[in-house]
Formats: sequence, C-alpha cells, structure tokens
Amino acid sequence: MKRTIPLLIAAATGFMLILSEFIPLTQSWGRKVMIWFDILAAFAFVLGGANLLKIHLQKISNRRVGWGYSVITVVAFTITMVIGLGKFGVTPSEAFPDFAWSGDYLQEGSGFDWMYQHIYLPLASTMFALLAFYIASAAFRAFRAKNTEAIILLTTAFIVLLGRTYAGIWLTAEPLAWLGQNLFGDAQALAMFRLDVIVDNIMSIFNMAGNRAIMIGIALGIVALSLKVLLGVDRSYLGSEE
Amino acid sequence: MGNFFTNLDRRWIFLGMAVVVAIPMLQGLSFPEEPSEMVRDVFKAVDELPDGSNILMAYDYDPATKGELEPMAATFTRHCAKKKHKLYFITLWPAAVPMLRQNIDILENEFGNDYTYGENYVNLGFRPGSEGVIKVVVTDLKDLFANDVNGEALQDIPMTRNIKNIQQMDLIVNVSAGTPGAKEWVQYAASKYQIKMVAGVTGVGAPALYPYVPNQLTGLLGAIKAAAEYEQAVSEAYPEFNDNPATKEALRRMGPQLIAHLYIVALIILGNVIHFTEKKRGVPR
Amino acid sequence: MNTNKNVTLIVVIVAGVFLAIRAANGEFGRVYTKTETVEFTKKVRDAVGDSVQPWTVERLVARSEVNDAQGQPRPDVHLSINRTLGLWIAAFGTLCIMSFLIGDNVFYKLAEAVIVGASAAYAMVVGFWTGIIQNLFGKLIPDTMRNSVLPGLPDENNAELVYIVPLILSVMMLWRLAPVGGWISRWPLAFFIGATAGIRLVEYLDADFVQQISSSIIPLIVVAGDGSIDFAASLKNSLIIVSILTCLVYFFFSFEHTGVVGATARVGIWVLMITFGAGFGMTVMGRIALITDRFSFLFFDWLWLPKPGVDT
Amino acid sequence: MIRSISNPHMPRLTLLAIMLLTAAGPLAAAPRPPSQVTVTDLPNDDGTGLVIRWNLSPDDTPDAKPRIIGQYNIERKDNDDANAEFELIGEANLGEASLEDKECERGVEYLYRVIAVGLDKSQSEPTVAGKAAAGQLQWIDGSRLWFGVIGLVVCGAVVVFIQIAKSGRELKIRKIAGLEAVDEAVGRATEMGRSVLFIPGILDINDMQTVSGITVLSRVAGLAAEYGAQLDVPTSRSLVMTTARETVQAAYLQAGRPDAYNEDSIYYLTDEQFGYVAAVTGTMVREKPAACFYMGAFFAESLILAETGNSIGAIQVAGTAMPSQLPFFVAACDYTLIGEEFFAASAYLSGEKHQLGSLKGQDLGKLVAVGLMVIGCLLATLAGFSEPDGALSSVVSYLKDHVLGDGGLLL
Repeated sequence: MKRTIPLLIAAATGFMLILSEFIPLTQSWGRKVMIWFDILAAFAFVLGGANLLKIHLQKISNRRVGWGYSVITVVAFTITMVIGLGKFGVTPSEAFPDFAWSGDYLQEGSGFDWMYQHIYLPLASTMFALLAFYIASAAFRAFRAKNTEAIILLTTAFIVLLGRTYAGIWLTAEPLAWLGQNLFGDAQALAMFRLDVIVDNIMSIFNMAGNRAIMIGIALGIVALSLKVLLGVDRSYLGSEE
Repeated sequence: MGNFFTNLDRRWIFLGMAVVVAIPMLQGLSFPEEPSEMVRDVFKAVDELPDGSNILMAYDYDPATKGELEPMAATFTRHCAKKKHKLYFITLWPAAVPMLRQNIDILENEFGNDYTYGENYVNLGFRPGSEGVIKVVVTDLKDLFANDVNGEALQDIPMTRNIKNIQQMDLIVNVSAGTPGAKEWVQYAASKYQIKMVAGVTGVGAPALYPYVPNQLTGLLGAIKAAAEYEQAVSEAYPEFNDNPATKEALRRMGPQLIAHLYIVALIILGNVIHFTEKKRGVPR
Repeated sequence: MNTNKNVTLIVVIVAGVFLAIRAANGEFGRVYTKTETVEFTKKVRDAVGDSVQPWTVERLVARSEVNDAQGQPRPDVHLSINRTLGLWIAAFGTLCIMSFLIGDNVFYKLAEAVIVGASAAYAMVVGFWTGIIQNLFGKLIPDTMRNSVLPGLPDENNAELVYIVPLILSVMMLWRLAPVGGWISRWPLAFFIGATAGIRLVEYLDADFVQQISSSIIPLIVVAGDGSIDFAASLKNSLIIVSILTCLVYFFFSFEHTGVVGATARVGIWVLMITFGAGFGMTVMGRIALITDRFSFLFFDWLWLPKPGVDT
Repeated sequence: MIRSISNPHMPRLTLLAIMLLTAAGPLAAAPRPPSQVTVTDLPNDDGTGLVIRWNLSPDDTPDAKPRIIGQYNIERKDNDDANAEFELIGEANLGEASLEDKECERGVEYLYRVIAVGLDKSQSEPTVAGKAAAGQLQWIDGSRLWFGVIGLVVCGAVVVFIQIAKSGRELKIRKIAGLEAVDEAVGRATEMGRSVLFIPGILDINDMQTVSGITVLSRVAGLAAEYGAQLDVPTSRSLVMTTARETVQAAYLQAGRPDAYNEDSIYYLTDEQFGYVAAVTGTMVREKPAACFYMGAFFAESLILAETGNSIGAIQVAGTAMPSQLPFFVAACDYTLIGEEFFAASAYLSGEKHQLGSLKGQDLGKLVAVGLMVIGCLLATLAGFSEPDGALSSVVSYLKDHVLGDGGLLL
C-alpha cells in the first residue's frame, strides 16, 4: 500500500502531463507544476535546515571533534536567517514608502546585503576561483599520452589553449603567411593552418558534433528512465514497503 | 631532481599558478593582440565616420559587470574622442550613472582641450522605463530628457538644441551587461530606424546577439578578449595612445591569461616528459 | 606536517608585518560613502503626501572620487566603518578559502563552517521571500500581500485558488516531522517525481532529440550559387555528419565493441575526446578570469597596491 | 530636416509639399492609413488567439528618409457589446503587417482596427477589419502531431523491449567499464576500512539526472550494506536528502541489514553551490573516503570535487549528462559514465533483467536518429543538385519543417 498509491500518483501525474503537451488547452500545466515545485522546495528547507541544525547541535552536545566549528555554523546560520527574514536595515521601497515591508530583502545597504556582499560572496567566489588552480593540476596529471585516446584529448586541449591567446597567432600567423607567400605567392594560402582558425574549426565541427551526439543519447536516456519511473519498473526512489 | 618531478607535490603547481597570474597583474604586463574581423568592423564603424559625427553613447552596465565591460567602454570613449565626435551619454541602468561619470572623466582629463561640455559632449544620465525609454527617444528625445544630468534644459545646450530624436545620430555605441541593453537598442532603435549601431557585451551575452550581425548590428565585441583586440586596433591606428597605460586595460587583463595559458601548456608538456622518462626507466605506476 | 606548520607560520608572520607597515603609512583598504536623501517621484509624493518623510541612504563612493580634482577631500564623503569592516572580513575569508590549496587547516575550517551556515540560511531566506511569499501567497491571497509586503502586485491579480494544491502538498511533505504517518510525505514526492518524468520526457525528446536531428540534416556536398561545388563547406558538413554518426555508434548498447562496430565506435571515442579536449581548453580562460578577479580584489581593493596604468 | 531627405524617386513637388506641411505643424500630414485588415484564428491554440493582418500604409516604405510612419496601433472592441469602445491592445513596428493577439477571451467576437502612427504622433484614419472574429479552440495541437508520432515510436520501443525482457528472453547488452568499477570501488573501501562518498549532483529532484543518481545510489547503498562499508551522502537539496533516505533505507532493508542503516549519514548541507562544495571537499580531506561517486547534475564544482578526490587517492566514478562538465570528469576521474551511459547505469546495476530491455529501446531510438539523419542528408545533398524549388527540396523541407518541426501533418 505504502508504495502502490505513490506509484499510481506518479504514473497518473506523469502521463497526464505528457498528454497535456499535445492539447492547447492544457499546455501551460507543465510550467505551473514546476512553479509549484519551487514552492514545495522552499517549504522543504525546513526539513534540510532542521537536519543541519540537528547534526551540528548533536556534535556540540557530544563535544565531538571539531564541535567548535559546529558552533560557528549554527551561529552563522541563525544570524543570517534572522537578518534575512526580519529584513533588518531594509528601508521601504521608494515606490511605496508607506509600506514598511515593501523593500527588497536584498536591498543595497541592508543587513542581509552586507552579509551577502562581505561574507557569502567573497567566500563562494574564492571557492569558485580555486578552479584556476585545479585546472592546472588536472592538466599536469591527466593529459599524459598513455594511449591514442589520451593523445587526442591532450593534443586538442593543447591546440585550443594556444589558439585562444596571442601566443597561437604569434606562433603561426606570420610564419604561415611568409610560407604561403613564398610557396604559392599568396599570403592567405596556408591561413587555414593558423591555430586560431584550427580552433574555430574544432569548435564548429568536432565539438559541435560530439556534443550533439551526447545530447541525442541523453534525450533517449531520459525518455527511457522517465518511462521506467512512470511505469513503476524503477521504483528505487520510493523507499521500502514498510 | 627527477624524483622531485615524479612525486611533484601539486602545491608547487598551485604556487606556480598564483605567481603567473599575480606577477603580470602587478606589473601590468601586456601583449599585442590580433584584432579579428568582427573587431575591425567595430573599429571601422567608429573610425570611418566623418569627424564630429553625432554618436549616442548608451552605456548600460553596473559595478558587477564593470570588470568585463569597463575597458570596452573606455576604449569606445577614447576612440570617439580621437575622432572629435559629438558624444551623447545616456543609460537605462540606474547603477550605470557612475560609469558614465568615469567615461566623462576620461574626456575631461585626456581630451580637455577638444572637449567642452555642451558643445562636444553631453551627459543625459538615467531615466527609468527600460526599453520604454528607447521607444520614446527614437522619436522625441526631449519628451523624456527635458534636462541633462545637471538639470540644464537641453533647449539651452548648444549641441542638443537641434536634436529632435536619436534618429539624428550617426551611430549608437552600446555597452551592455544585460536587459535592457544591446538587444533592446537593436530592436527598438537600430533595426527599426536603420541607425548604425555597434555593441560591446559580456561573454555570456554575446552568443544571443550574433544573429543580429551584420545587418542590424554593424559589429559586436564579446568579452575581455574582444576588448583587448579593440584596444589593439585603436592603438595601432593612433600610436599616441601608447603613452597612456590606461588605454591598455583589457590588454593588461589578457596578460595573466596568456602567461597562465602558457603555464598550463608547459605543465602538459612537463607531465608527458615525466610520463615518458618513467616509461623508459620502467618505473611501475 | 611540521614543515607545513613552520612554512605557514612564516607566511603568516611576513604577511602580518607587511600589513602592519602598510597600515602605519595609512595605505590600507577603506570604503567611503556619502549620505543621500532618497527622492520620491511626483507620483509617489502625490500618493503619500507628507505622511512619510524621505529617509537617507549611504551610497558607495569610488576610491578615485573621494578627493576632488585638487586633491582635497570632498566634504560630503565620509569613511564607512561597517563597510570597511566588511572589506576586511571579505579579504580574510578570501585568504581562508585560498589556504585550502596548501592543505586543510583551521582557517579553512573556520571559513567552511561560516559559509555552510550562512549560505544555507541565505538559500532559505531567498526561498521564503520568492517561493513562499511571492509565488504562493502572492497567488493565493494577493489582497493581503498587496496590503503588506508586496504592494507592487498588479491590481488585476486575483486569488488563484489552485495554488492551494502546492500548499497541501507542502504540508504533506512536512508531515515527516510528525511522530506518526511520515509515509504520507511520499505522496508529494511521487507527485513531483512523476511530474518531472513527464515534463522532462517531452522537453528532452523535443529539444535534444528531434531538433538536434533536424539541425543535422545538411547537404554533404554543398553547391554554391553558381553551380560549382564548395569544397570547404562540403568537407565541413561531411565531417560533422560522420562525427555524429560514429559517436552515436559508440553509445549503442546492443553490440560489443568489436569488428566494424568496434572500429566505428573507436572513431566515435576519438571525436568525443576531441570534444572533451576542446571543452577543457575553452574553459581555462574563464577560470583564469575568476582568479584574476579575486587577486584584483586582494591587491587593489584591499591592499591598495598601486594598480599599473591607473595609479602610476 | 532637408539634410536627410535623400529619396531620388520622390517627385520634387511632393517633397516640397511634405516640407511645407511638416513646417505647418502637427495638424497636417497625418500618415495614410493601412488597408485590408483581416482577422483569422490563431491555429493550434486554446481559442484565445487571433491573428490580425493588414497591408502597410503607402507611407511605410523602407526608403522614406526620414521615416513617416513610426508604428501601427492595433485596437479592438467586443463586437457584441454596444457600448464597447476600441481599446489599444498592441503595437507593431513599422514595416510589420501582422500581430498576434493572444489575450482574447474564448468565444467572444472582437472587431479590430489598425491605425498608422506617424513619427510626430499624428494618427491616420483607422482601418476597420471587414468583419469581427472569435478565437477557435483546437482540441489537439496539430503542430505537434509528428512529434507525437516520433515520441510514440521511441517510447513504444522502450516499453515493448521491457516487456520482451520480462517474458524471459535473453537480451545481449555490451559491458560498460565504469559500471564494473562500482563494485570494485565499494569493495576496496570496505577492505581499507574507509567510507564511500556518494554525491547525487547539486540539482533538485525535479531534474532527471538527480533521479538517475538516486537510482544508482540505491545500488551503491545495497553494495555498501552487503559489504558493511560506511556510506556518506551529503546533499545540496532538502528534497534530495529526503528521497535519498527512503532509497538507502530500502536498499539496506533489501540487503538484509536494516540495523546498519544510519539516517544521519545522508544529510543536507546547503543549497548554495560553492558553500556545498566547500563543505564536501573539507569532509573529503578529513574523512578520506576510498571511493567517491559523482552521479547527477554537476556544474563548475565537478573539477574541484574530482581533483580533491584524486588528491586523497580515492577511486572515483562519475556519471553526468552535463556536456560542459564531462571533460573534467573524464580528465580527473577513474571512470566516467558519459551522458546516455549514466542513464543506462541504473538498469545495468539493478541486476534486474527486464530493466535491460529499456536499453534496447534506447538503441532503437538511436537507429531512428541515424536513419533520419542519413536519409535527410542524402536527400539534402541530392536536392542541392536539382532545381531549387523542385520535388526533392520540398521533400527535405517537409522532413525538416513538418516531421522534425512544428509544421503539422499537412503541407
């Protein structure tokens, strides 16, 4: 029972929405349901947030290793939440000065904006920026000519890396123009071997083709998985019968 | 030594990355760029107009996108000033007002002899209404902009006295970080009234605008690389700019890029050298 | 481990001394603002009359604008204590995260603890104001919302009672926290997973299957306007089609990769490798830009080092 | 004014007249009206759309400099309401001769009129449509019929093959390297006494990649339960946490180890991408899991995760359908399930024969794709050599615009 009803709900909802795509009267249903999903996700924060607090409070009360950091997490969480929900430091919107709560929660100069600008944003964007370092170490370690596939991978990356900067042009433009001029009497004769031109061709031919094939495969994979979910063939997301 | 590289601690790679980015930044290192066809089209659109043409400088970007767009906007301003064009600054973004100010500072500081407020350039400032503003100013500028940013009536400013609407502009230069921006200027002004237009946009925004080139949009600069190429094109045509390091901002930002790219290329080579020496020595992996 | 600690200690001390010297010379990051009074538009002024007095806001002033042309401090500009503090906190946080590159350490753990707590709450606050207030209550009880937090809601928006459905589903979801009947939360989950399957099936089949096939229908031999054959374009089109087909062969599950299929699939893998290599190479520029942005924050916004070309 | 009048075709006298009229003030020189206003039903909609078409005003020509016409105003009124007045419902740019009004009420007859508006805001005489019209409701979206046929073929193939597999027929399916590694990775983690880390992507459960990740998690959890390895599942969405808990609990139950299931090992961190990554990488360097699985939708964090996992020497298996992140997983992980393989993983790992049927169905879908592309390209090539508007060209355009487009069944 505890699995059958949800299964029926999923199947009915899914097939109905598939059908709705072919009926003009109902074509907007899919969009509406996704807005509903956002609402549910917002409510579900209560579950996630409660769990986050629970885990850290447990850590603190058990004095487990690193419980001090848990204190910081709980404090940061609570302060951010109170300031954001309470719209601390938010003035009314200039269009509606007589409504005290009309200001945007992320209004410039408000408490939440301060937290966003000076804590969340620098930390998150630095985390993001670490990628510059990891991309270097990945290039060093992963691009080794172990087999044909690896050679192709690294050669392409190599060409694209060079061709995207002035180095590629500097390395190939002048020499190729000179060669073309002297061999064929036309400076443009060998222009297609310029690194920047090769990069353009790689992107518009192979990269495009590869991505397109991947996309077609993904579409089929999603169709098959969706059908399996709707038909109840794959019901692992539902949990157990008990 | 060989052992050092085989067991290379990746923190050395990280340190190398930090150095190759930081040093060119602090030194202001830059390298020449080769302007692409598209960038040359943008350059020509500004350069081939007769001196003293009317240009609408529509700068719609904010501090968040300044990093990508400021060098472009500054180069547009300088290039136009070199051609002694009459510049009408305007924006649809409230946050862009300080950006207009910065570009006007360039005019005052570097072209003060040629540029007098009200005769050669005017700052119309910001008006709310997004594309609605464009729809109005294409037919009647003074309907929305009775005054300039200082509150002076356009009727009393020599260069705006006879401007009825922006169809009288010879070119629209738009630097845009999103909506409203380049797309709206193309749709409601440039393509509707066949006004020539060039635009500079962020890397993210560029692909959506390519379809407009070249019919509705004479040229498009996408991201800092195109800005660097444009700086290059301008400084090739006007070598006197070479004395002013501020004209090389985008080129300078491409400096760390080039070195970092070469660094990664070097790492790939180094990785393979290690790989093959190990194979030769038969080090088991 | 010990060397690590020593190196870190030395780095921290050197950095501290450097900062102290700069601070002694007055060369450290500060943020300036000026106080402005908001101006109501005429429409607003007519609507509210004198009942509400305009308030003041602090506007950021660029470093170059702090002094006027003669180098004298502008009278309306003043140092903003809380934003200067924010600048230093931001710089400290940036360094804490970067220290992870050296290895796990107390600073990173500190930053991690802060960002997890702050960003989880941030997401919740955003979800509350947009998901629950705007999307749910704005639709369900627009009049109440218009009179309180969302005065800008268009007058013609009437209550959409159908939004009672997500509210009920959400309550069922939260029933998990109740001591009994937690299984009821499976119903909303099943509803949304079913909906996801249905919606995405159609979406992907349309955009990623049918439309991709459609844009792959191109002539293999391109004939130019004057009847001659455009060799470059023909080669390009043929390569595109051959590449797509070989990649698709790689993805077939029914055949082992041996014989002709194996050889074709091998070519398909090569195309995929070119795709990935190119993808990797193209991404580098964006990633370097990220780190230059962070460095530029540290060097120029925080440390006030001379910016080449601007301050020299 | 004079500077811009450069049309050589316009008789000088008219020019002079226009100049005089313009000079005389706004009363004069109202543009000439458009003509032939017709209104038809907007096809394939729910009856709330009408299409208004007109012939351009004679003053609306591209070579008129300065332009005389600024835009067209389209107004409508309820035809059955005697007191109704015309209301402006849309504006069209100069040079445009049609407008879709999608804001109609179903069943209400509307009368439309179109007015040419000059640059000086002077309005032409309105041209009223010949007759009023009401939107028609279409029950089926005809433009999607072909799409429905293709969808039926692909979905039908999946369903039919699942049925065939259920009936017990053996289906031959090739091996996928990354999937063999799943077992090995969990086994190694158990041997080393370290944990298994599973990351189901960073999107919510309303993305199929997350659903696919959860199905793979179900198998990984089953293995972990069987071997007695510790499983760690940090999630970046509350609903994913909830779903994953159900799934993992069921897997432990099925493996006969319900007691070993620990709810707290599946926990929510934060919705924000980089906050989540910061916490996960921190956990990784501290707990040092021996096996890391990245199965779901990933963005820029893919490389941060994979490089950190690599630095702690974990076996890493990734699966995603994000084409932009595949390069990084391919470069930094031991095994990567590319796109479709990732969706196939749950069928493989389930060990249930009938699930494999879906893979055969997917293959048939690929055959359809290959067939359509080959036939289409050959036809397009041949069409290049025949007359531009010949039969071949129309076949190709029928294939592209109708079969694979939204043109509907009929030409």
